[in-house]
Amino acid sequence: MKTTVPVIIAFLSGLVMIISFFFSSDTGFIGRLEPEILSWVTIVGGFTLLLGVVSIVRVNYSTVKRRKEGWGYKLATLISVFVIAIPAIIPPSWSSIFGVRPGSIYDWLFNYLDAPMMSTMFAMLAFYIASAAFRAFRARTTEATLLLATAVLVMLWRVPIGELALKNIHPGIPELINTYVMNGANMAVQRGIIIGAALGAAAMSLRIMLGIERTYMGK
Amino acid sequence: MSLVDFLQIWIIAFFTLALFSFLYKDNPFYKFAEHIFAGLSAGYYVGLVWNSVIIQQMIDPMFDNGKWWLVFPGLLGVLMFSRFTKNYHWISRISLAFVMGNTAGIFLLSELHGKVLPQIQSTMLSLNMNQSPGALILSLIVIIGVISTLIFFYFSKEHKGALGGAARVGIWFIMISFGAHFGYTVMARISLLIGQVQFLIEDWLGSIIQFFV
Amino acid sequence: MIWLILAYVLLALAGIFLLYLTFRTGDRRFIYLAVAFYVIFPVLLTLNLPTEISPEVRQLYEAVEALPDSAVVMLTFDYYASTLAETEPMSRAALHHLFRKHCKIVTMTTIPLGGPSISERVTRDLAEEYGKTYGIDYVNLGYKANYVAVLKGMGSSIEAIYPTDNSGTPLAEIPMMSHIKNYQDVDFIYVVADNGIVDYWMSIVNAQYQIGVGSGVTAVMAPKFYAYLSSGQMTGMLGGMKGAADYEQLVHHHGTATKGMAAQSLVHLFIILSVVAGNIIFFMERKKRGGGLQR
Amino acid sequence: MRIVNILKERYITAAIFSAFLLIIVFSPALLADTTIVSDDTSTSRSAIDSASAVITSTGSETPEMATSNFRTDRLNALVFMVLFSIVILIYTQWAKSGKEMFVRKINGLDEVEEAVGRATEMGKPVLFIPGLQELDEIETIAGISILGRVARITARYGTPLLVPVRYPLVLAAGQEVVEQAYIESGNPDGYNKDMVRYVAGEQFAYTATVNGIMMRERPATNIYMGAFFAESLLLAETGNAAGSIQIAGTAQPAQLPFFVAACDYTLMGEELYAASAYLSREPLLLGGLKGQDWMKILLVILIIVGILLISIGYGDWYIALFTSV
Repeated sequence: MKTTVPVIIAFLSGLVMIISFFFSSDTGFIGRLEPEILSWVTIVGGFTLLLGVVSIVRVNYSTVKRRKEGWGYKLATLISVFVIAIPAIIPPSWSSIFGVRPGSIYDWLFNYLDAPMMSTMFAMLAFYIASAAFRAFRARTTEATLLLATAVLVMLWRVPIGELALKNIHPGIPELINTYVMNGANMAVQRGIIIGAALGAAAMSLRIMLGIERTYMGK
Repeated sequence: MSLVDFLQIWIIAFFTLALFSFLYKDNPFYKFAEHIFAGLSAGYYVGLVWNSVIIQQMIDPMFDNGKWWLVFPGLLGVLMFSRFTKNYHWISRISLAFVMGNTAGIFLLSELHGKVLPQIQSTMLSLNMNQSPGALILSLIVIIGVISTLIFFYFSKEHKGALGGAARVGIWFIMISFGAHFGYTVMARISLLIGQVQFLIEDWLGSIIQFFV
Repeated sequence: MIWLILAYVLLALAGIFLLYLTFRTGDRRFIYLAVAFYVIFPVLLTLNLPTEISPEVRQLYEAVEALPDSAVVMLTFDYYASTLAETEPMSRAALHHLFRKHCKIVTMTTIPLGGPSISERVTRDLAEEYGKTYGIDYVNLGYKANYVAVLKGMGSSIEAIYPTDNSGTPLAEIPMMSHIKNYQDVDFIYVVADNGIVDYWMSIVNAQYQIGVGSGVTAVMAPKFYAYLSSGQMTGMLGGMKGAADYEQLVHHHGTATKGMAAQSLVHLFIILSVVAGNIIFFMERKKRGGGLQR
Repeated sequence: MRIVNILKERYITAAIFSAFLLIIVFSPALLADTTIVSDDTSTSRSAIDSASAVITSTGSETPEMATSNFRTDRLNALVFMVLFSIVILIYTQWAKSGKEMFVRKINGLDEVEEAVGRATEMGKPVLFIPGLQELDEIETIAGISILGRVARITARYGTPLLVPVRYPLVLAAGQEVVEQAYIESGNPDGYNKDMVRYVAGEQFAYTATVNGIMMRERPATNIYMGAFFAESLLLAETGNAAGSIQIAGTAQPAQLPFFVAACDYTLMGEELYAASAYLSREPLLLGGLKGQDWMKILLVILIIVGILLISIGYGDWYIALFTSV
């Protein structure tokens, strides 16, 4: 019961998608069923987003309650969850600062706090890539040498000053890089990787549909 | 510049600098900003799901168009939360299985039909001699690259002899591709820093200058 | 000219000096300082360097150019706020191009964290500039969960997935959507993304519904998509900030990407310098140790 | 409940699945709406193209009829899917029944053993990171199964083991695997629940903490096996700075360059899955791997045949067989 029902549901819902693929779109029953089921999936999928919110509130609440180390910061997290969430679920008909439209508290908090912070977190990687280039990227083996040489070439090619320098050596170099490195060797390898990964993903999907693979159920 | 704009810019600047201060070393400002960030990101989902899923996809169609059956996906969604209970966590598997099964059904075909078929089709390039040498070389590079990469990731035989040679060629191709990846990625990382610096200099410093002038 | 060369020499010397300090003290913060310096310096000067337009960027531009006037284009905002610096210029350049061509634009997003807010902000900004009306010239569908189901579902009915637009107006009440029912009514899909979603625009939407898909992607992902460009599944690509800058040039609207290319140049050159310097040190040390590499 | 019990037998489910596929194959004949239109040889490149021409032409004339049509133009996808499914299922079945299956030794695996040995000599810990994804990701599963192997070696030598994780489910699975390894190696007292610990949920908070661990505890060996994203560089660079031996494995192509450059050994892409199948001998992993290998060889042969045919100028019909619509 605890695993059989989910397995049957997974099988049937996957089946509908496969059948609908092989019949032209408005095929009677299946044609009407498919969009309906997909809209259900998007609804259920929406709820999974809330699981993370529940987890974060639970974890932080227990830290704050027990006054564990750093509970002040966790309290800040908890407060910010509610500060952005509560105005968002109040209907905007009360006041334009509620809801999620432009001009609401929700939109303001996202655009002026969350978004810049997200950008900053990733912007720090620029510093790390430079220090890694200096300290970690060594031509230890033939393979690493090949990697570094291509990397340097591509770096030059991607920026205006570098492109100019390459062109000064020979005007055809940038085009050669584009044709034989990016669209040649690189493309071929990416294609090989895409084919391999697609076979892997398809095999995984097959196993999920047939209930052979149940890791997602915590098994 | 109005006072509101001015304050907004300063708030962004404060949090940006607080996070950047981590580069020097870990400090309370960084920690504070990081925790606010975590909270806001989580809270954002509540507003999103409430409006775009619960209201727009369920409540509105149910009451305006009489689609009462949308209760069922809502129920499936709520059942997800049973995973936080001790004895009934298995119920959440039903909802999960519904989503996973659908996705698997779409993937099984889209990966084979939308990726493998077109990709192998476009690898079947002509090696006919009556094309330009440039095109012929490119075709050769692509064919050898794809086949040797596939062989490198073939695990059912030892890489010895001809197979070993092909795998060796494969690894060289792979390294060139990784080099291209690395060279390209540098640009991605720097772009993000440029974005933040553009803000700090143009908006934030600009606001200070405007304030005094 | 002489001043320019002198400036480069000075910049290079500064970089070498900071690398030397890093090597001596082992403190990587000197490198951070160098990176900050090379980014801030060009941003202060606002240099505009011309770039050679990449062929895949031109391909996308021409694909959009070839669309009939008032064609329906779906523009996606599949990116998080973390990569705004790379992707927002692409969206903006695309909107300049599409609005100028009087295309009907349908925007959507598959990103839960921020997608709807970003698409709302950017499209409204540009629509104002071109005097376009919401609901007649462009529509923002917003976000729905589970991108696989969203991409597949819009093939049979957009309304099944998006009963309303982002702000809650039923699609039936939006004039522009009256003749846009599913992918068959869409002429081109312009994906701007910072994650693997682009793969599914190819493997589900392009493969099963035969609509042209062009993309603007971050530089991290661009190398992979040469495979789709070459198989004809993808019609043109903007790769990273360089791609965005090229597109800005093509639509004659210099935005933040074009401005950023000067800083990009300097930091790229510095990183190349770091790789070279690091390897010189490596080989010198190895020689000192007697050629042994075994560790 | 009877039906449920029958369906429990997965192979019966598989059989039903195959039967269904067969029905689809024959359904064009059963439905029989499709009238065969004579081949317009001047324009159509191939049989497949003309088949799609049938669909479109009937579609434009009689839409009602076309609506119940089987997509004959997608027959190639159907054949491919059926073949693929059969191959994967057969290999999985063989693996389950204990049939001997050869998987070549993955080069990096010896290195893992050696690197753990070095940590033992130096009396320093081994750091293992099973990636930054949830347990439903196949890369994480592969990482966890390699963790089991590593834990067995550290249990044997009594080397300290550190496993910081990002998700609760990975935490539970990791603890179970490590404990099992210590018990099986006859060193149950060596196991400590804090070996596998939850660090933080947010990507960069997690990375910052792990970097802190690297600098403080100075592990002699860092092993990264699983799904990694932008943090790959931060981890590998910090580990490099701390002077650790590093072995990495991930299937994220965008992150591999950083691991290849900064680590001493890297398992690339599918090598990660192969390594975990090799080590665990888990039938599911092994069967999938062998089945995919079989498909790869088939694809290589198909490609070569295509190249030969097109080079001598008789390949158009063949290439058209692979058109996806």
